[in-house]
Amino acid sequence: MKWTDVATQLFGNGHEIRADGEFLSGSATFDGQAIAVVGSTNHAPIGYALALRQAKVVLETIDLHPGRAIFLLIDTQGQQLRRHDELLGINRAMAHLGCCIDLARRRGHRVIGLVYDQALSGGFITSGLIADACDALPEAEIRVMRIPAMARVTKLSEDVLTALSASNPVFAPGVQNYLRMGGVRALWQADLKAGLRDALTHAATDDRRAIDGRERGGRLLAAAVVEQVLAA
Amino acid sequence: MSMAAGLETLQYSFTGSQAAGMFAPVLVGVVGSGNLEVLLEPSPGTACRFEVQTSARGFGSIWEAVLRDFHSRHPLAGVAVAIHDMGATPAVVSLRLAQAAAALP
Amino acid sequence: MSSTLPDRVSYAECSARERIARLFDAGSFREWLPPAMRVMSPHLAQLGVPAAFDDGVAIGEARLAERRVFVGAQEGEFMGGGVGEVHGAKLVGLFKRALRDRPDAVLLLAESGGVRLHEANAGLIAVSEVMRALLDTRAAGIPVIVLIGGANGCFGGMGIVARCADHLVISDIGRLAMSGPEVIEASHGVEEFDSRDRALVWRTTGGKHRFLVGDCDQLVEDDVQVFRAAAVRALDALRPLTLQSLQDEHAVLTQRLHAGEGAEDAVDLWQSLGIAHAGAVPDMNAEQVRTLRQESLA
Amino acid sequence: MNAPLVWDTQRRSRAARLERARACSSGKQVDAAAIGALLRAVIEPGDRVCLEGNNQKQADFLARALTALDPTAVNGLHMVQSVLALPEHLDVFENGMASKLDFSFSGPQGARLARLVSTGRIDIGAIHTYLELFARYFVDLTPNVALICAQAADREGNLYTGANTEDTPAIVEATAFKSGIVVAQVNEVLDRLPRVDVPASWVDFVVQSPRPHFIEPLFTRDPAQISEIQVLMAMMAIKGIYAEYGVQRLNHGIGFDTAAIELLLPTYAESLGLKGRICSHWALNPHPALIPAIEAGWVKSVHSFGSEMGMEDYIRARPDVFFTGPDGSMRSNRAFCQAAGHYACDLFIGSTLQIDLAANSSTATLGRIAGFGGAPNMGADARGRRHASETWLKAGRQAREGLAGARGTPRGQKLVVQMVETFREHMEPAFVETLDAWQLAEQAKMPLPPIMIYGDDVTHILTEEGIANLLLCRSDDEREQAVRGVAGYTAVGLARDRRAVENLRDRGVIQRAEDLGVDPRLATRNLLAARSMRDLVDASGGLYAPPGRFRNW
Repeated sequence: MKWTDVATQLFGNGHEIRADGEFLSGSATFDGQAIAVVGSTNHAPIGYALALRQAKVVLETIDLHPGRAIFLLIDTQGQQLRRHDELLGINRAMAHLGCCIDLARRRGHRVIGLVYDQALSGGFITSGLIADACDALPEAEIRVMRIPAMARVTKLSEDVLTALSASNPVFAPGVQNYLRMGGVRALWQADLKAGLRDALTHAATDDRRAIDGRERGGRLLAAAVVEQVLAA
Repeated sequence: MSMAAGLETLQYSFTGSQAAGMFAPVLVGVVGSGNLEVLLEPSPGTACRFEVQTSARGFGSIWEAVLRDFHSRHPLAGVAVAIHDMGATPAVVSLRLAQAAAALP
Repeated sequence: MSSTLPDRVSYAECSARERIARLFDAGSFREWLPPAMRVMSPHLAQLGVPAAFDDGVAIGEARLAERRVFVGAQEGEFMGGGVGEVHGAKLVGLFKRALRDRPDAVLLLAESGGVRLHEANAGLIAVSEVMRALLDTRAAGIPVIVLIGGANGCFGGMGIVARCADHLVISDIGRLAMSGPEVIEASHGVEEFDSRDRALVWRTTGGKHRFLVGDCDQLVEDDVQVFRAAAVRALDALRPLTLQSLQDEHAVLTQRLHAGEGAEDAVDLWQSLGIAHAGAVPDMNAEQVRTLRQESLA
Repeated sequence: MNAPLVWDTQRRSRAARLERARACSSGKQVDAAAIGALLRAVIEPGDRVCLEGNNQKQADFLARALTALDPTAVNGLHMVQSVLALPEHLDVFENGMASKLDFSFSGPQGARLARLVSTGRIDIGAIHTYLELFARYFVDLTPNVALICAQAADREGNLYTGANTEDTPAIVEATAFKSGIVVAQVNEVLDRLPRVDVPASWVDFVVQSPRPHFIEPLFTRDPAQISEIQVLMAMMAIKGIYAEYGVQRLNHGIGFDTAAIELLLPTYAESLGLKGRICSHWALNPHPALIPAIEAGWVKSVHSFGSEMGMEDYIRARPDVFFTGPDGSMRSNRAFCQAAGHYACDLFIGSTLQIDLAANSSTATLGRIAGFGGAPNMGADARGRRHASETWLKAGRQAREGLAGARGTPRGQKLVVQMVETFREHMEPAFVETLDAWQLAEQAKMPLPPIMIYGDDVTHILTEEGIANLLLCRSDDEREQAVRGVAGYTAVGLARDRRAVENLRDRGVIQRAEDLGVDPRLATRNLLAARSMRDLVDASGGLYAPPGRFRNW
């Protein structure tokens, strides 16, 4: 789905979300409350600069609008794979974005991420994946790598991996698998407003993903291992 | 699992004369390319039991010879030896086993 | 043995367990979920890869200069230190336990390529869980210290995790970055990043660069005892995350973005950040670079 | 009546070529853009051409220029060069310009060479050792045209080869004094050379190449990659062979095994009190791994085949050890160093890919024609040698004890040691019943299997399982069991006669680590005098400047 359609369905035509190239930011009103919006579009690679731009919106929201909810619109092909970004310290810029979102949550802002198109590894690890909730549209795509790339890394045939991924969500792309593993809290069905409302109301402020993963049967060990460490 | 792509599991057991008694588990080595990890644990009885998981299939006879030679040098009894191997050569396997045996009390 | 034998023990060459044994007070390490418990990855065997008894990370508590600390040490030789489901959960458990038990600090001996691609989805989620658990620990006033000096560096999600900590110690042969040079080369060609040009790789991601630009707090020699001393110095290095501190961080990173415009190479960036003798840095040792940073900041 | 005898056809041919070349050069200096025309002018169909291909430096600009000529005009060439390193070295065959090849070593081009031979595109005269090929330059393979490379030239055409002289003097001497044409590519043209390595009167044309010539740091081994097993083997080499025979003059093949030995000299060997008693004089490229031993005062002299990138300043600062010119930079020379290694060294130690039951060894594997390089000259008893040394005499005594007649006549013998792990990477066994070389000979229709070092020249085989001293074997059976006895868990090793092997062990023919008093558990990397490239730089006092690809700081 296009971000403009998502925005219109959620906020009507009166929203003030603007695209500047691949960067999205602005504000809108949802259920009578102002909500800050930040994100990306066109499968943007998240580089040093784009991470900083996102962080700036979060910091300004904390500073100027205490308590205002923050909505992350996610569409990314992953982190920017450029030497210059590495030179500048893309990992530090990403960490900074993550720390800003984390601070917002601690200061009482609800932070909800929505993967509305696609999301890859480094592109949303310090945005959607560090929010109160990372939700997704059913038709979105989430992955670390595609099956052919994984076949190269593991030196196993694509057929074997495809078969394996049917029984084990660890191996294969897809929002359903992320949902089963707890990485995605919920999928928003046709009524997007209901989805956002549900997220703002019900998303936990602590990290429940390992527990969700166990309850949904997609990631059986994570929660158990954490419990074992606490009990050791 | 039936789809196991490469792993092979091998088991050997030799009767030993040096009772190891109780000891804290010993771990040496790392599962890395051309390397292996070896875990020694106490085990009831007079046997020294070896269980090898290896990514290199088809070297069972070499494993048996290497482990047999190790056990003839260190005729341990009451020890379970668990090995995770990523294509280590016999030289490296023998070295890790010697290091593990040396770490026993 | 002869007096010419170097008595330095290389941090890079040590395994994760050797690092723990040598870095902390002798015999003080108590491990949680030790190898004999066999808390291992259930996913690897299906891919023909042997599991490791500890899934590539040792966690537990220890004493450092008689202070009580929690420790996580990643084994870079096992799957490049990649974070899988169990590996990640052990680290999450470490931080959650720190939150509960309040040690004096948590030390993360990081060596990792990031997400373990063999269990990619679970690894990605796990890394983000580690981040949140780490930040919870910091928010509770318990310092998190990251040490980087393994041959595999600290990359991917773990490169971000490291920058979420209070204090970073890195050696000159340590590396801290996001994407590995091979990945960038595969994606954008050898002209973008020649991964075989190690000098270039280290200028771009190596410890001296990270220290000079301020991404790491201490630059040390590749020596376990020097790492230990650095870790002791860092024990009370609290750096609370506040709106002010993040605004300051934002200003630093924004300034760097502008300083980096047109910078082809690390030397250009150092120059534009006001570091003297930038061209000589690649040949400098850690001590010389420490002096240089001090002089440049003065 | 016979036509009157003509005695100067070669000189006339040379004059005709030079005359043709006048159109594209004024004097010796040739513009880079005119190089094609020049080569077209001086090369005739059917010529023997030496396109300088060395172990390290390559006349790459001239190689590209040669391959760009028109094969319908320039063809039937007979290439005579020691090393095939660049793709262009085989392109000239693929595009039909050349048809016959005499060479020594094909390293990276080995697989492609095998393909071209199998499709009939290349007729191989012979695969030589270096000295052998150089010798034939002066007998029946004298080049008509030599395309060489040097660091710099002056306006007259004098050449400065820099530290990497390698084959250049041998090639030029043979060509220039038999009416051939010498064309040199240089990195720079200077008013005044640091020193003259090749006089201008031996050089016909000089072209400044647009880029410096390609050069490979072939002899740099990162100590970080040396394994504990290699440390163990190095300990056994030092204690079981170097100390045992008091080896003072030696050559090391390249590899991590020998690098480990070099790095144990200032530590382990020093602890055994061996300083001054072993390893004083070397025929060796300037291995960075030798720096710690040099700095610790172990090394009196090193003569080199070529240089090594990054070692220039270090060598310059250690003229007592290395051969340097009055300008201070190194002078190397492959031909002389090969002769030195063959005649003046008491020991060669090197690695191989395969060893058979007779101790024949070969690096040839199926589908690759790799050649030999220098190992066969280094790793062969010098039958012409007459001067004695304790090491040489002791080996000779061991080999001849109890023999009568010609075979028992007193003489020395060179120590030739093959040092291999029983398994290489991916569990490839180093010991085999039959060398791939035999099958390869059949495939490529060679008159002989490409054996690198003949079993009857090998005196010791060293593996992680121990040392087999073949000098002490008195029958083929004994020899076979000695080989099997150190072949470990390979099929060859597992098929040993255990009793025979134990007998050999009692006689000291086979020595295990424990027999030598070497504790495998002490074989750790901590014994290495340098464990990283950085350590080597530090050991050199900052004089060694490793190439970028070896720097991790």
